[in-house]
Amino acid sequence: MLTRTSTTLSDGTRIADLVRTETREVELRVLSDAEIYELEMERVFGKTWLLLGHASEIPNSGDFVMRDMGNDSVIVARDRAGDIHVSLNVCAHRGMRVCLSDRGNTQIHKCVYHGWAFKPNGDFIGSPIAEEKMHGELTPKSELGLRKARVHIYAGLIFATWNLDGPSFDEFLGEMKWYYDMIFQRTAGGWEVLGPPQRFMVDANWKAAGEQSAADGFHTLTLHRWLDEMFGNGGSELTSTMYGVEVGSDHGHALRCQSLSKKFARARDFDSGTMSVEERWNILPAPGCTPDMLDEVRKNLTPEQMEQLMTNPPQVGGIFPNVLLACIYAPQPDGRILGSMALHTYIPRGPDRLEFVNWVFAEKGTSEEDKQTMLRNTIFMLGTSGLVEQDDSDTWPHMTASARGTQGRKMTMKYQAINKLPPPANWRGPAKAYDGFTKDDTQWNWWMYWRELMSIPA
Amino acid sequence: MLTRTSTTLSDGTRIADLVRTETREVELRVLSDAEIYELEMERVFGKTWLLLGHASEIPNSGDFVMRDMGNDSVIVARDRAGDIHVSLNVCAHRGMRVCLSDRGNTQIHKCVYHGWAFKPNGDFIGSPIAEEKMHGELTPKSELGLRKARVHIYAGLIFATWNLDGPSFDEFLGEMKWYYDMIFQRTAGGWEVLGPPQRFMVDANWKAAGEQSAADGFHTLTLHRWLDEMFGNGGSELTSTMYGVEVGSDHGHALRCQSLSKKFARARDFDSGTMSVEERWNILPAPGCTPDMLDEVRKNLTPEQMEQLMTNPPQVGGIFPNVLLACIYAPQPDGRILGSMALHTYIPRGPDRLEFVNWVFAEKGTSEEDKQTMLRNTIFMLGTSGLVEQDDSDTWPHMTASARGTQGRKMTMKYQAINKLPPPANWRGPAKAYDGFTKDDTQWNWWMYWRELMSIPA
Amino acid sequence: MLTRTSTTLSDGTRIADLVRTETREVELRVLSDAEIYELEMERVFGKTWLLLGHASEIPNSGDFVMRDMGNDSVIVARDRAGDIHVSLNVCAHRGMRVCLSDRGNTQIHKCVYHGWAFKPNGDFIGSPIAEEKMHGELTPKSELGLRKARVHIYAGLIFATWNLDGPSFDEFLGEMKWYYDMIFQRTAGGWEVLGPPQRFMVDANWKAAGEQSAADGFHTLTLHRWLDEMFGNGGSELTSTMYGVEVGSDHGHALRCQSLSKKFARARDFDSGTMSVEERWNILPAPGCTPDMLDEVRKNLTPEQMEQLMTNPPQVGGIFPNVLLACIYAPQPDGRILGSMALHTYIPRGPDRLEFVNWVFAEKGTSEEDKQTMLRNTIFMLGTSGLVEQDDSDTWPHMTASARGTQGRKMTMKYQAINKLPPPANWRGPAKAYDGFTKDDTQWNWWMYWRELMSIPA
Amino acid sequence: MATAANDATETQPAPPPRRVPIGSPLYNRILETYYDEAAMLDELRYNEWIAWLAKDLRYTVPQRLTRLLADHDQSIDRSVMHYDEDYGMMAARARRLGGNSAFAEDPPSRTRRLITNIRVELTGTEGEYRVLNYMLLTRSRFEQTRMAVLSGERRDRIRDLGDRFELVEREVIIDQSVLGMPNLAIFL
Amino acid sequence: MATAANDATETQPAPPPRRVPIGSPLYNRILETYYDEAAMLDELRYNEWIAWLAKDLRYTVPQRLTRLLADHDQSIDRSVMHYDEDYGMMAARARRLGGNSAFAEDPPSRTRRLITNIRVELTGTEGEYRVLNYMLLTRSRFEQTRMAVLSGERRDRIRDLGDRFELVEREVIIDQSVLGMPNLAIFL
Amino acid sequence: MATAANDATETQPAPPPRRVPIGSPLYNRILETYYDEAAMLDELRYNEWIAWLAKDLRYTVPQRLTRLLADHDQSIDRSVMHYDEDYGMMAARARRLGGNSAFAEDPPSRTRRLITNIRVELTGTEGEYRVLNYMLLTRSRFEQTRMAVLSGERRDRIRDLGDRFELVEREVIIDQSVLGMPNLAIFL
Ligand code: FES
Ligand code: FES
Ligand code: FES
Ligand SMILES: [Fe+3]
Ligand SMILES: [Fe+3]
Ligand SMILES: [Fe+3]
Repeated sequence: MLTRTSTTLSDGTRIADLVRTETREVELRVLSDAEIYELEMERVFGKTWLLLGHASEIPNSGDFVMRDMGNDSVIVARDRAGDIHVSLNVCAHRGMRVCLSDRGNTQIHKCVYHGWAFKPNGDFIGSPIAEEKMHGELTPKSELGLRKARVHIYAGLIFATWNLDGPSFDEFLGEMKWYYDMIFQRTAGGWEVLGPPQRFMVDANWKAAGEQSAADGFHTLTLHRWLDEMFGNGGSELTSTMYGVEVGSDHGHALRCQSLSKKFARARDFDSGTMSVEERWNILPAPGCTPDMLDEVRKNLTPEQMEQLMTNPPQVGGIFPNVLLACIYAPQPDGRILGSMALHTYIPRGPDRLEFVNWVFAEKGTSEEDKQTMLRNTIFMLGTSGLVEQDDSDTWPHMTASARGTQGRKMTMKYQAINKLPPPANWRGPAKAYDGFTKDDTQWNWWMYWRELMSIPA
Repeated sequence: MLTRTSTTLSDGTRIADLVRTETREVELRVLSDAEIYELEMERVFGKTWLLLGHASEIPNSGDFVMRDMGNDSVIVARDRAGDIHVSLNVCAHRGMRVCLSDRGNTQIHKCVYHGWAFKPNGDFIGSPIAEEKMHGELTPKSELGLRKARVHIYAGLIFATWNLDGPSFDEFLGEMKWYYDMIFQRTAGGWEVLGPPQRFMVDANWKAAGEQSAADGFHTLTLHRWLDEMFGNGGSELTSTMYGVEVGSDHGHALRCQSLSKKFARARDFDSGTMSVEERWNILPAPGCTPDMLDEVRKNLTPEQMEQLMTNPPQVGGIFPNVLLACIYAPQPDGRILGSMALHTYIPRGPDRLEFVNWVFAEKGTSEEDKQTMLRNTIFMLGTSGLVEQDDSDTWPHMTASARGTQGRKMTMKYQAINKLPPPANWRGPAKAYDGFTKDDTQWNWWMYWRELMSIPA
Repeated sequence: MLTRTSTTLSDGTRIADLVRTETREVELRVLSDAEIYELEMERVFGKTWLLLGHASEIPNSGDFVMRDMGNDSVIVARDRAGDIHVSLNVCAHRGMRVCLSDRGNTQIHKCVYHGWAFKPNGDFIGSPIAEEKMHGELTPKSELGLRKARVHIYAGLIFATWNLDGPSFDEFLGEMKWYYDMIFQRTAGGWEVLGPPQRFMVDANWKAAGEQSAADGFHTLTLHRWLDEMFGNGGSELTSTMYGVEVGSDHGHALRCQSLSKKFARARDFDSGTMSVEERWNILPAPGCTPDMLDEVRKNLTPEQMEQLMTNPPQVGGIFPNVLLACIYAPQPDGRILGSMALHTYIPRGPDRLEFVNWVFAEKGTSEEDKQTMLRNTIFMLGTSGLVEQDDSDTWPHMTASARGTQGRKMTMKYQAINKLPPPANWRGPAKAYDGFTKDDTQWNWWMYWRELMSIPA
Repeated sequence: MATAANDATETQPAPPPRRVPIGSPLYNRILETYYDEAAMLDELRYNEWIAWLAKDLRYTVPQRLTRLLADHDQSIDRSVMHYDEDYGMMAARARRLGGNSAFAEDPPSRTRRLITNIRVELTGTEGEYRVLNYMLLTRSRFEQTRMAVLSGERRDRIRDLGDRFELVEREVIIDQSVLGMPNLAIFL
Repeated sequence: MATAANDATETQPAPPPRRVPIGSPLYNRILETYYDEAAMLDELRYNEWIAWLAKDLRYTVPQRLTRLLADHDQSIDRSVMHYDEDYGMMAARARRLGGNSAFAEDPPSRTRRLITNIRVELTGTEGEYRVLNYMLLTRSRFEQTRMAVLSGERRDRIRDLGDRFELVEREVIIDQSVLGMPNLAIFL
Repeated sequence: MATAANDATETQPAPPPRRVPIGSPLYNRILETYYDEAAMLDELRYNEWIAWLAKDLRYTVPQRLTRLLADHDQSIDRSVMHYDEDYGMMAARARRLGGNSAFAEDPPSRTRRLITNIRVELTGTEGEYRVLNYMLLTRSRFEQTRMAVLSGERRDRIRDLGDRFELVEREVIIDQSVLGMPNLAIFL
């Protein structure tokens, strides 16, 4: 076991050396090593902002869901004032799990062991037989509540962190917020969750999924080549989706932007520079939006974002460390293009297990019928039975198994496909933008941030 | 891995600091930490007296049962002289488990691997093809036996320890023996086991159960509140059972004594000070006893113990580190009160698993019919399907899971409900006696002794 | 975790002290300790030659089988030139398992994740969309292949090692090769595998099986005494098989040679010194051979080996660290004696798990019908359902469980039955030969070599 | 220790009991009853389940001991059992489970009782049948991803009430000597 | 969040549906159909399996939530499900699995679907039957020595086509709130 | 290496065999036989079990290999099998198990063989039937709290002797490529 200030592993390896900056390699042992895993729980999951769900899951006072921050269970609850709180689901008395159900509604979270009671915000209410003061007098009541995490609601998404004095959520997103806003904040209503997330267990290290979420576009060509066999016409389709612009940041966030003109016949001329935003919007509004929403969207986005949205909108990517997001355009028989969105988190459950959590979203105000269509489209492709992602979840365990081998763990993961093109022409957005064929840069940025966090003594 | 003399964990934490004496808190990590668990196997289970069963389980020469001392299997066997021996169930030759069945009768424990044979007392008999001396000549035959534990039979209960030169069993019980004698030694015949113990596995650290056995009276009010809902009349009953006298010692042993006058209508006046022992005994003899046994009991107990038994007898509690005992009064339609007793041990099976072993006892000489009644009453409440204890065994795993969390393990268990009442008036017994509403003192003593043992290099 | 140069365990124990040379004892903890296990993966399985299969399993160009070297998966494949190669089954790109099926035929091993492709010899072919150079330019293509092990084919048996500069395979076998040649190299055709090996999982440390393979003859008398009860006449038969000559070497290899004259009535006079090799061969040819093959065998063996083969041929034994071999003579109704051979490897799957791999062989050229007879005879006795070995595989887990106990792990395995007879008279072979009743010497040699390897910093 | 409760269950020298043939109307009715019973328990319909218990019920779950083959008749132990109940006790248990504070099963486990290998025999008593059946119980609590699995044989006696049956006797022979669950708060 | 999709499945105050008796010719034909179906899936005969799906099929696998007993009716959630398919989607899935690059199942899992506790009821529609059945699915991939085990109830509606049946509706109530497999690339 | 022993078991272009309908008297008798067989093995009544084996028995347990879908017909390997026995060998095995020193099963495992999905077909031979059935085997030894679970299909041929059947052929297709038990000292 390492001390909290270690910068080397107990076999003498410098943690920073696990990521070899000169050759852009990462030692495979990071996918299996128990010591590294424990450090990650402190230095990554104990420090960064973590996605826990969406405000629409707990719309009413007293509503709660039970979620996980790293390997800790937390209660995500809404209080009478409408504020959302995140509390460690560990009774301040003797450590019993206070909340035992996946979701529900209560103003009093009462521990079944000895009856200590807590508010939705985690505050201690009291213990049974008040006159006996079974909570004693050594610790003031104000300190007997559940441990509270720092919360930030971003576009309805509930993020929390144990890092009370660390960077703000906006600092955390950094320049990338410009792009995320385009997805999450474009409408006044925002997204709403369509139901409790799918959950399933994968025998793999969380980083096998995590590093992929940092915009690994290349694997689609091989691992998901059925897409081409089933929907394409001989291989050219998938290859064309390899092109686009990847954006990433020093914080490991990443997104892939894809050209609408290449993806949709009707948007063929969007890049010509001759069409107004209005013209384009009427032909192809943002997914989940209807033509009449243009003004609303314009209110929420800058002209540059608007232009970006109508040419190269971000489609898929991740938020460091363990979030994947995927926007889905679903063309309908009536010519409309419905849009849904899926968010995943990969919850670490040990060095070689992760829990895959999959939320599906629709823009608020979407008709019930359209919601159902989008939902079915989405789970057809993503999550438990999703035709795309069932291949991914069978892959990560093999990588993890390789990393358990004594020789295998000495091998490396390589990120040597480097984008050498000039930045995309007339690019409107901030952060690092990589043009052309999908390369390894954004994934490499992901590892570099992991390295940075892991090298900082807690 | 720590050396045998470590007083700090490998992350630098002083073991003694895990138990915070100033605020009466225990770090939750003690319920999940693998290093602490390994130390416990040496410093707690390798050092203290451990309960293995009862002499009535192996009444005849050659009878044996296979049991566990910490994480080691042992053979508990009776030899021709009638003495009971405890031997490590590990063949001196190559480490094969010698005894493979839960119980049986044999004068020769023969290892199935290469045929080395041992006596019920563990002594080496020989190996096949004697003339070939397959056991060699480097080690004398006298040293080729199974490793022997030190044994003490207390009121038929079989205790053993690996600490050959440590405290005697009586020193181990210390002042608390005065109370235990009242339960275990009051009759000439003593208790007898009604059958092999129930055994089942709980995914929890053994201390989650262990600390509770040190007389956690308070949890009954909440976790077992069904008792009130089903048998009580609105909550007052259970609360009243919270009152009594808890006795405990520096060695972590603990018992809860309950007033007969409060528990039984017919004993309403027992505390009045006006009734003789005889009068009271005739109204309500000790559980398992009949009125005619008064003289016998008087022979075994001092007048002070006798008085205690007729006013505030000990009813439930534990013996450090992993024994729980519960006395059960079962009023019968014919007015008699049958008494049975259950003893549990919580066998450590890893940092997050314990095996629950549950023996049921009746006073020797009880009629077969009464035994059956008592037995059914007992397993209705305790053990595998026991309505009370099924709630406990579903609780401990949650505490253990909390302690696995990276944030959770930093939380503490609190024992801050401190008894401030003066010692009970006219208390006859030794040790520390705490009057009134159940508090945390005896459990805290349990942890302090755990701390003491864990801080001593092996 | 230990550094690669440690010569002590982290609790301060000198690794060399685990094997106590003065008293010929081995600490039982070696069967359960996770730290020792990890060291073994480097210092034993990372250093010695390991058996992976037989050339007859992959007769054609492109044929491959997936096998294990220690805890690493490898691809064993034949290239167009007919050469056999062993490559680490870990993709050079991101560590995915490249080969996913137990066997097959392909000239291109293509990773399903991103499509990197490799030749049967492990060389890198390329990655999809060649013009994008997705494998980058930081590492030359010549270094992007799968990691290659050093291969040696001995009598068709495929051995490999990660120790590229270590001893040659012949040095590894050393003097013992003289005996192995008698089994493996006596005919021109050699042995051929009868099918894919049986595989099953045993909850035991690999060394529980490994040390037994170093010619533990003694256990048969007790653990396999059913042989006597079913086939013998009162115990004398099995005891007689305890006599023979055990040969062993400093490298832990071991074989038991058994006298033909004692085993077969028809060979009663083979030791008389009066019969020529021809005479004896016609009465009892080597197992798997027919009388007409004498000249062929004579061509492959020296006269001394020939003489040995006709008097005391090696029958059962092991190759360090994890191979067991057993020759089976199966007398037929028509008077012929069919001979088959089984080889096992015990693959380490964690400190307390091993995978038992069992190949069955016949001499090439054996008729299909005879092969089937031999095969059925063999699996009747050995492997998954083998009447002999099912007892062994139920024994090793108990030893491993003993070694997990805190007291149990302090016990020792003893090898104190020392052969004191003079070397066998007129012995023709090299290495150490121990005459008479089976003793512990060869097993002790096995441990001494384990000790030697484990004491060398990697 | 009381050992009289042990007995040899595997070898009965008694004349073979007469079988209720598979496919007979009686057998088929019993099969329906057993499938319905499993659904009651798996769906927490405790009131319905209690209604199928006879007032003179005996419900037991003996312990299993690991014994040498020579002592195999001692491998089922009927002294201290996991369950040893009459009708009233079972009803009380069910009442508790349906209440507000049976925390051992609140939240409830997700269970499934797969019933197979059902064999029916006549008993000495008119209208009462012995029903031997295998049960595979699966149980999942909270976020557990490895389901607890318990197999066993239920040796029942049921009584034909004309329009339905009732359970008079159940003995469940479970296949573990150390039960792999933290409790038997559920019924077998 | 859409909560209308939750419902109370355990307590139906409706009049009890009429049962198709065990042992009746209809029941027996259905039993054969179910055993044959299991074999099709376990032997990867996807084309045959697709042939038994009705063109108006609805195939769903709801989520299970851990809820307090008081909210037990919310323990089955039919909003975001694990599967929610029509005939075309299932056919596309099967086509993919039979192709060359469905890596989630290539090499294929070794599976076994043990079908028990089959109960059949009439529906309001002539020739359509409700078939409740328990399934124990075992799944082993690669060198796994601990098989993945999943139990559940399939609540089906089938249609009698005279010479065979077709599956019109299937809802699979699985017994885990966190599925213990890396995917449901196989059909339940 | 001998590869001729591999074959394609999943796809048989032959005309479909005629089925013995579920619910027919013959099917029901067979069902009884299979339930009784399971009980014999689970209760260690080896003599009775041997009595149901035909003198011309062939009893095999092939290996399973993990192969790509394209090579799925090679996933059952009948060269080196886990069991490949005739009557005499099975009888010898049973004799050993019933003796005093078959330590692999002394103390005996607690086992349960749940038999489901039984389908019966006519064979070309009068009075002989093909019986396909699924088996879930559970096995618990010593204090193990996680039961070993093995599923598979038994592909049998049985012969009607009038008052009883005998087992002429059994091939057990197990669902693991690396068997998760330390031996197959028990019969499937
Ligand atoms: S642990 Fe929560 S009240 Fe005691
Ligand atoms: S291990 Fe017990 S006799 Fe050899
Ligand atoms: S991991 Fe093999 S190609 Fe990427
Ligand atoms: Fe993907
Ligand atoms: Fe309690
Ligand atoms: Fe052996």
